[in-house]
Amino acid sequence: MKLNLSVLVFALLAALMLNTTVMAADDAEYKAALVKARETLSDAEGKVQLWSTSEILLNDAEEAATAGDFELAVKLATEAGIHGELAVATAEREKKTWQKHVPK
Amino acid sequence: MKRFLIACFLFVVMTNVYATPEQDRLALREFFTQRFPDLDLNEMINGLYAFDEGAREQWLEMEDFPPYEIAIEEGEEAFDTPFANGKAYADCFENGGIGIKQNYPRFDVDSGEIITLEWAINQCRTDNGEEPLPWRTGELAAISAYMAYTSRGNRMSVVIPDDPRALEAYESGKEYYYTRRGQLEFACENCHMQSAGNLLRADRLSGMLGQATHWPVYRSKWGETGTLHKRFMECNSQVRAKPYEAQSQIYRELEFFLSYMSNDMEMNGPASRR
Amino acid sequence: MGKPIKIKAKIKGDVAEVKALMPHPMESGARVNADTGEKVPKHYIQEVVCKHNGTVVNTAFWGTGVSKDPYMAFKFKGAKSGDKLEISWRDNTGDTSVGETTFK
Amino acid sequence: MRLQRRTLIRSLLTAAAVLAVPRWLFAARPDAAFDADNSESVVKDLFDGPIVESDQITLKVPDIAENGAVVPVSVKTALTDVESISVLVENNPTPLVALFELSPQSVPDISVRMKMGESSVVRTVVKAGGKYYSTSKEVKVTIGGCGG
Repeated sequence: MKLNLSVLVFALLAALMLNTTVMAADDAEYKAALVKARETLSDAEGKVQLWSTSEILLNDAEEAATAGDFELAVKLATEAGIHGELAVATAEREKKTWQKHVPK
Repeated sequence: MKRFLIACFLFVVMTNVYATPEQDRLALREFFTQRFPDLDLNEMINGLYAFDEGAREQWLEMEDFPPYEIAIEEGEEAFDTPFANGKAYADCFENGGIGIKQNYPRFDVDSGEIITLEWAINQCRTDNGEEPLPWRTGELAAISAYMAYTSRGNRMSVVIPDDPRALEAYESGKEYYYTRRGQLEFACENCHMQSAGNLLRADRLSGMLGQATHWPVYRSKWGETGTLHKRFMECNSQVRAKPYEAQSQIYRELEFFLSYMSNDMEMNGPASRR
Repeated sequence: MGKPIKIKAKIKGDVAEVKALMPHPMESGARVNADTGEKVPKHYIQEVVCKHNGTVVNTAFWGTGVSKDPYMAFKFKGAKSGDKLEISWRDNTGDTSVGETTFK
Repeated sequence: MRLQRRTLIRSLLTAAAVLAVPRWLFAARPDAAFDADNSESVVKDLFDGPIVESDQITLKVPDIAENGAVVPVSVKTALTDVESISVLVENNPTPLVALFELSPQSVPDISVRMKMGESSVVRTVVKAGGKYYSTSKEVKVTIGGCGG
């Protein structure tokens, strides 16, 4: 029982350490997320479908990065990218369907 | 079989893509006749007040001395004030700029641009060596309000000339109107056709017919008189789509389409709205 | 000097009907400027005086609860064609404006 | 020093101008009542007598306000010798909206547009023949008019 507990504690500690190594985002990771987000967003913009939310997220991401919180910055930039992807999906679906709503 | 398929294809193409603007307009009127069998469609120039008796009463009380009269007066004064070079707005427009709003937006064959009234006012300024005015409120909206006022009672008569670029602009505006967008995925159509006359939370939604006849508008929410493109931006923001700039190409195309849909309806700008 | 007051006045039977519109921001002091995040200082009309041929027919005292670009309407007896009507206001900053019309 | 003297002269002139006005117009703006943050204080500051409900007053306000920033209100009354009409929005940060002082020449029928921050009772108090009469109505507000 006693042995079991120390194994558990050890495992927990190890997991925690591993976790921090994996999660600790840095500037490079943020920049990469940013580039990716910008790409999808410009795709969305080209399809006349940008959301008003994306820019706010990117601004918040920039703010977090400046403050050194890269983990949050990556999260926000990724979120902005997802908004872009969803907008592109809307654009592609609507391109095929909008005509159906025009009264004939 | 092959011939039948081609015929089918042609039929689909002709009915879908090549519906003429005039067919669109008549179909739209038919749509609203079906939706509101008891409503005189001409009432739709009054937006939500065509549907809501309580709101209509308050609106009529506002019309007793509407706050847009401030803009009309300021606009008239600005309109009559000559530029530094001695010319004036009246020199830039047909009929001296009086009673012409129903012809806007118009397609300019030379430049291929959609010319809205506001666009033309600023073009008049820059042609005469003056700085352009900000698009959404203030002096430009006031001048537009004055010009709209002199056009009251005329019928909207937007012309789409026989030019592929003009038709393309119209189609582009039409696609914008019917395309869902923004985080909330609403098309203009969702609110102003499907849900016209219904309540969206506390807002009674106006219908698409007549949406272009009464601008600029003194909106109580704004506390000032603003242009149609200011409202476009607001609509886009409300569905969490990134708004375009006032007088951007896409908004001018949208206004072109929207105005054509209101063709033959009475001009009643400027107006007051909640 | 504030913006001029707009007045519509007409005589119906023996009663004069007056309507006035006064361009004024009517800032309550509670509104926050979206750009600066600061409160917009109070700026509102406190007193409106209406005179018929130089004699005061009524005085309106206002708080911050009157709408932007205020509107008021009132009636009085004893006016005839050719009579003068004058309306003036004073706001909390000491600014004033005046409008005048003649009964038809 | 000079500035002070000028200020003094100006106040004297103002005083002289005020004295030239007939007695019934003399009342200055009741600033305290306008600044009061609850209708009880307004009533205490403004009305030095009992207020009775009256069906002789017509208060016209919408049941549901289109926009709290602009709510049309009209008050008229069949009462005679009307000296003043006041309008209060009980739930506004400062309830007293307007106080109209009427000369004998006036017809007691006034309109104004007002702001309402939220749904509230709108009350009007009419002073006629030295007595106070009142009526009220509930107004629902869906878009508040405060801060906007």
